[in-house]
Amino acid sequence: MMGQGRLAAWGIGLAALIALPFVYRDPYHLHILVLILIWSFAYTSWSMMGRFGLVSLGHGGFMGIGAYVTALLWNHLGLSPWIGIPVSMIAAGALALIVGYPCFRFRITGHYFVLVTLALSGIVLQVITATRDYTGGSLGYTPNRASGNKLLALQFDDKTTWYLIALAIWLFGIVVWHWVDRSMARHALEAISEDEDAAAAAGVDVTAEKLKITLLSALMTALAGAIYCQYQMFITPDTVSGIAVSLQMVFAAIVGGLFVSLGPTVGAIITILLAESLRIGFGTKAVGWDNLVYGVLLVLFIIFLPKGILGSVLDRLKPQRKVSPNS
Amino acid sequence: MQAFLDVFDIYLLEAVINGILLGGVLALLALGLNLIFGVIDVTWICYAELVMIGMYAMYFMVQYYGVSYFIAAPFTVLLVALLGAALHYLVIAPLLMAPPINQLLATGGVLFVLQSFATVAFGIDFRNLGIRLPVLAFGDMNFSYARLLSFVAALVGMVAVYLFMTRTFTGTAIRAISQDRQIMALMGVDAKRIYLITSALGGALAGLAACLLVLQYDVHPFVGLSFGPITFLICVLGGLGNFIGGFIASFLFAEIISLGGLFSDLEWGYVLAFAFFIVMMFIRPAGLLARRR
Amino acid sequence: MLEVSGLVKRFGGFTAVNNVSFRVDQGEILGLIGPNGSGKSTIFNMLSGTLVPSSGSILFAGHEIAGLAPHRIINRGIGRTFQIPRPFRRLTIFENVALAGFYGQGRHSRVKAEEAAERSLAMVGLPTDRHASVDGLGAAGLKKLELAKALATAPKLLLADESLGGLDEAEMDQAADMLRNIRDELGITIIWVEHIMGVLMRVVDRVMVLDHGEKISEGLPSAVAGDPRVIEVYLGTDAETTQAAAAEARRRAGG
Amino acid sequence: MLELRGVNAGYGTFQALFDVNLDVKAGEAVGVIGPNGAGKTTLMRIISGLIRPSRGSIKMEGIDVVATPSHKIVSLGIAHVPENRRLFPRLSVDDNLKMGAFMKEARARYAERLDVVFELFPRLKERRHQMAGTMSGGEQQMCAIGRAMMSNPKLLLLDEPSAGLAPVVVQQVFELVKRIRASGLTVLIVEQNVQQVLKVVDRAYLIEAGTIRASGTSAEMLASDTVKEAYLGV
Amino acid sequence: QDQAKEKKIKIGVVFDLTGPLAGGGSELNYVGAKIILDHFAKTGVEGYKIEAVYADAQSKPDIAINESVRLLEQEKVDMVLGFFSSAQCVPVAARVEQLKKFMWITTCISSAVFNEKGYKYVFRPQASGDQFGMMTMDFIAQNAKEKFGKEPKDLRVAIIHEDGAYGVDVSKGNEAGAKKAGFNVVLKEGYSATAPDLSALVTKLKRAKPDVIFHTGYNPDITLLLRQAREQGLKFGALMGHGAGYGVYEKLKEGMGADAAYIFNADPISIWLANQKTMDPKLPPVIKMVGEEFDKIKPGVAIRSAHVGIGASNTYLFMSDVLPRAIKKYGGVDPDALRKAALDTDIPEGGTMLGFGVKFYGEGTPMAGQNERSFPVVIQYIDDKSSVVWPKSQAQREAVLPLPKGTTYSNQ
Ligand SMILES: Nc1ncnc2c1ncn2[C@@H]1O[C@H](COP(=O)(O)OP(=O)(O)OP(=O)(O)O)[C@@H](O)[C@H]1O
Ligand SMILES: Nc1ncnc2c1ncn2[C@@H]1O[C@H](COP(=O)(O)OP(=O)(O)OP(=O)(O)O)[C@@H](O)[C@H]1O
Ligand SMILES: [Mg+2]
Ligand SMILES: [Mg+2]
Repeated sequence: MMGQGRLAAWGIGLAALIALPFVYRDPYHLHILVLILIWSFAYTSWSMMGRFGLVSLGHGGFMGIGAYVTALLWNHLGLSPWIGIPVSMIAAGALALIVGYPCFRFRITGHYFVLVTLALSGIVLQVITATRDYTGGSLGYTPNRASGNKLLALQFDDKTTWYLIALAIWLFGIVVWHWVDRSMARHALEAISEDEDAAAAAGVDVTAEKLKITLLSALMTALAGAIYCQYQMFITPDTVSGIAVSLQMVFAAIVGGLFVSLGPTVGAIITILLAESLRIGFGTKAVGWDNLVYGVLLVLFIIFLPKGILGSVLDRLKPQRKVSPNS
Repeated sequence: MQAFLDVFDIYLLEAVINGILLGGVLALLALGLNLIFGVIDVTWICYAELVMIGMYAMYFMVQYYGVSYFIAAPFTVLLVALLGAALHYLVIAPLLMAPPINQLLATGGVLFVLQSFATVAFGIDFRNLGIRLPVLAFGDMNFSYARLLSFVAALVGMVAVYLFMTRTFTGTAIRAISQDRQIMALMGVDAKRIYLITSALGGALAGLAACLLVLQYDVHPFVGLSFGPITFLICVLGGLGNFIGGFIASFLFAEIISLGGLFSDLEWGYVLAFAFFIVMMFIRPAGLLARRR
Repeated sequence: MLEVSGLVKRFGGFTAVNNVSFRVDQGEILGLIGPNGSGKSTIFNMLSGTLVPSSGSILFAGHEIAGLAPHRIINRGIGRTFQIPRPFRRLTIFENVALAGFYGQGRHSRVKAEEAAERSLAMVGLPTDRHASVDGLGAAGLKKLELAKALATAPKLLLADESLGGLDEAEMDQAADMLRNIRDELGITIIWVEHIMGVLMRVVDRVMVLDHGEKISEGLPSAVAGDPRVIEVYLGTDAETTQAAAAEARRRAGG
Repeated sequence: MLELRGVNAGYGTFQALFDVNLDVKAGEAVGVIGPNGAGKTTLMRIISGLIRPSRGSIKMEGIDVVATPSHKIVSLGIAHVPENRRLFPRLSVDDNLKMGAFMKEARARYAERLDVVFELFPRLKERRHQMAGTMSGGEQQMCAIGRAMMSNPKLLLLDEPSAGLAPVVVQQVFELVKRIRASGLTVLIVEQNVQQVLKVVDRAYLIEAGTIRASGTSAEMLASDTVKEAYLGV
Repeated sequence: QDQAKEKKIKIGVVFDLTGPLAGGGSELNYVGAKIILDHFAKTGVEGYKIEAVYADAQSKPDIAINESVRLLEQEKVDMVLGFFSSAQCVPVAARVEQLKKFMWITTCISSAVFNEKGYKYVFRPQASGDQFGMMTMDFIAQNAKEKFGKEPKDLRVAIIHEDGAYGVDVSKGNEAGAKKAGFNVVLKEGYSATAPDLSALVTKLKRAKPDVIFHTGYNPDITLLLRQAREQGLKFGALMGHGAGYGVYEKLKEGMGADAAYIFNADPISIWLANQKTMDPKLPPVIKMVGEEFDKIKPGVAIRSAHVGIGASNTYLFMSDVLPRAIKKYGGVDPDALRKAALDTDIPEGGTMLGFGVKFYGEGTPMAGQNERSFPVVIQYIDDKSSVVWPKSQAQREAVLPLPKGTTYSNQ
């Protein structure tokens, strides 16, 4: 139940975001914005699970499946991404269920869950690499340029179009986040994250609830991967799958704030802008310094703002917020 | 029959033994991590990067300043031990109360820092110690001396750490601290000190691994990425904090990688190893040697 | 209403519950006592589905429930509390109970769940205020919360692993009265595990005693309190407890 | 031996103890009773240094406890058996006892102390290789007391040793307290089981809402109206 | 302000200065390109000021894309130049073409960049990857009988390669060449350049018993492979490298010591080895200048890397030939002027520091944008020197083939 004021703020913010590319046309900045939106969506998808203590390092795998399955279907079978994306999402979802079910059934939690999912993203990365005859191996893959209908191929040269697509996807992510947040499932998952036995004793089907959120999160992440692929028109195992990408998601989500809807978005904005401006700032004059500073800042963020940037800021603003998350 | 002989030839045996030797390398890496991650339950995602720094230390001392290998090694162990203690003091200590995920992330940040520090300080070149150890040959089979050395070091290290952990007061305190940190003071234990000792010890083991790895691999800022994840999986597969389990898990992993790579593309070896890990998690979630719950 | 036969639970080579059979009738309060580690909580865990029995059968309202998943058992009407309270600290008190109401009753209606939560909180005497945080509760409050959560699932049978140990006497009495009220007002059948004899004996209709996973005695409180075996393994020879228990039991039998 | 003067303590902004004065003489057994949340555990914690008082002084045989780092307080001869036992569940009984003898002075006498503890609790010797977490409640209580005894303390702090135990074990625990006491140790014990505890202690304090409401010998306390009305609810 | 802008060309230069590829040779290319650009910055070209904007692709394709886009759209450079890794070239070329901007590729060799793409604004004077692979096979084919004493069908060859666009491309050339020559291919396998252990691959090689190994890789996988090959006792008759890691002799020497001797490498000829007598007389002074500048930047290097020469020569070609023509003949430095000027290029053999001539395939051909006159050469490292051994026209000495008896890997 959002207050009138907040609803209005959202509306105005959204209108401004939609209007932006028509007013401000700097292509490079739009490019960065599109990347931020797509990654924000991916991070939000991760945080759907992550906020409930389900720390997955397997999301690189889901993202990789989303990107590669879509691109492979297009290149090898000529299947439009409009079909390819749902197929890739189903594939990622199926994988999530196959790994998730035994994990949850056998009570694999904490470190163990983190590492099982880490192995999962390792597997996806290695499979993509090993099937190099189809996927181009470790140095990347490019979807074929559409010769015919751009819309059918989901390929657009125009940044504004991409910006609007990315905005819509991102908004979709935020809406889903809020939908889960206000559902009873959120309470169940919070309970599960604290004490599985006690949650079960309250009647919660622990395995099913975890599977549901995992499935949702995996589907969304695969979508993010596919959209990223369509936008960049180039993917490598390292940029869309594997452990590094998974870690990147965890980073951004936590740096932004895991427990607030816009946290992952803030995380994406900060990490991408930081990386970008550090790289440009240091340029080729001080090679390597950008990542050094980036790393130090990350460490400092996590030590001094453990709830994430947005989370900590909101906490400062309204100290008693935690008591009434449901109002 | 012919097909059978084609597969079960001398080269298969060589691959098996090479697997064992690779296992020694992995076991050596897993040893220190198992102490940190398995016993005191602190996540050092950047563990392999500490090894990388150690390898650079070896490289510079031996290659650049002409220090003999055996004199450089103890210095490297000491240096990485200090690094481990510093890592604890600066990054982990403020986060001891935070959820483990925050430790993971902070040390993940350190991973970036160490990688780019190496890039900035040592450059992007691949460095190589250039020490060429002799090779052991049995007929058509040949084995690396350097790997044999790692194997022995891992074995000795494992036994030493095991004895230390079970026989000494400090070892017992290290095992206890993850179970109930608050009441350590009631035992007269300075928890901070135990953490520092353990971190230094973990660092020292990483340093030891570095001394032996540098004989086999080029050093470059990203060398840690090749080993980090596998090392974590090994610790869990063997059972967190179980040194013997970790030792055995290293060999299982190495054999799968080695044999899988022999029969197909190299990556399939890793795919198999990871899949094996996931399946084992379901069958023996508490580690290889644990009894089923 | 509940019929347990030949229940066994092994952990590795160790048998925690060994061939236990008993029945509980509608509207009864059954006391379950026994030394530490005798298998009381383990039986509760099997009844509530947290543990799967190694063998044996559990018939609840005529249906076999042994080995069902916890949430299914709860939906069929067996609620439980935990010996050591296990609240969800990230949820408010109200959300804790509403959650149990929603899922415990089969995820039908959120409105109904919230009503159930209000009723249960009122019943155990906790504030029905929606924003109160769990952190404000003391030991007794947490025990009440456990009870409220179990009640919100609308159980027909309540498993109360109460262990009043650590509560002061005033609070113990309160807790005992509460259990009594739950049975009397809501008609909920109860199995109650407790070590404090004085309080337990006052409330229960029947007592069952476990030792080393086996049933060693069962019957009316007065009879059990006099059973030499029970005195030996559980009540102890210290005159006071035994006598207090026996006296309490006698008084009730008489009154 | 132990002397608390004007001690205030709390958790964050919440104050749990107000101006507490308390004395324990050598060789004495002293009880602390009071309703839930009165601050009994807090009192034990500040004596053993798990938390620090915001104001006031604590002296153990004349030495300032407040100024001593918390891990050094054991060396002053104070051993604390915390509420809920707090054993190391995945360490063996042996290792738990070993932890009790961690500090330097005790290490030297480890074998000797182990004999003392095993003599006091033969059950622990039988179970020395069992993981502490898998033992029964009573056994765990023995282990917790044994662990505290390993440091060769002068003053033993016991926080609700009988909680959650079967009646027969409760009796054993109080027997134990008597025996420990008889062996010359000073004991400060917190208990809900008022009737029982007053039988084994010389003196007792009644604490309520963070302040000492009454004190006196066991007999006085049993007879005291304050105790009855404020606490026993009679 | 417009005035000032008109008289300037801004060139975005993208190489890897960090990450694995930097050490693999990308940074050396950067050095070569920078020497030339700095040189022209002093004089200007046809009244145009030269301004170079450098970017670090960090050995990551997505960063290469991002940086190229940034340079073009944000820094408003007129064109981009450089690119070491084929994995970066392929997507960046697609991007730049889409933006209708001009791209001059100095280094990467994958034929996948152009193959059937029909690009208009992307040009590459460098030889393509399959040419490398064909060249080494051709070299062995011509020498098999004489040096190995074997009929081609009896010669056992193994083709191994890192699995990126570069390695795959070269291996395709290898494969085609082997087929043409009629060799017995006993093993063909790719592997990831970041694999931590290659002993299984070495075992497979031992089992396959090849006479010649054709290898394409970066560092450190080359060092790792050869070290494990030594430790496991792999023997063969010759090792043919194909650029990248094999082009950096310093690293080979550091990793393998004396075992680095007699390794072959296919690469554009090192400008310091090229036959200066047949070369356009304008060029030797430039080579000298590059060499001197390089020695200032990296003093004390035994063999000046071929990579520096590649970066320098291909950049020089653009600055001295294409750019002036674009300005003079087509009136500016906009993409279309540059494109027309590039298409007009017609330099005979000996007209570049790398020895080859330049003429780009035109629109409508499958490899449009690729230089049709470029070719690599085969060199061999002997006595810490590299000498051209193939093709015959450029050869400076007779190849040592097979490996002499007594060397570590020799199967004699
Ligand atoms: N998961 C488990 N694994 C191994 N042993 C277990 C497990 N759970 C319980 N046990 C053992 O089973 C026995 C019975 O335990 P249970 O908790 O049922 O006792 P209890 O009667 O409830 O005791 P208490 O009165 O102290 O609560 C104990 O010896 C205990 O150690
Ligand atoms: N860690 C803590 N943080 C905040 N408040 C606390 C903490 N521990 C105890 N309190 C509060 O301090 C007060 C005193 O607690 P304490 O545990 O000392 O009581 P107690 O007398 O031991 O009670 P009990 O009989 O239940 O053990 C209580 O109101 C309690 O809620
Ligand atoms: Mg119990
Ligand atoms: Mg207390």
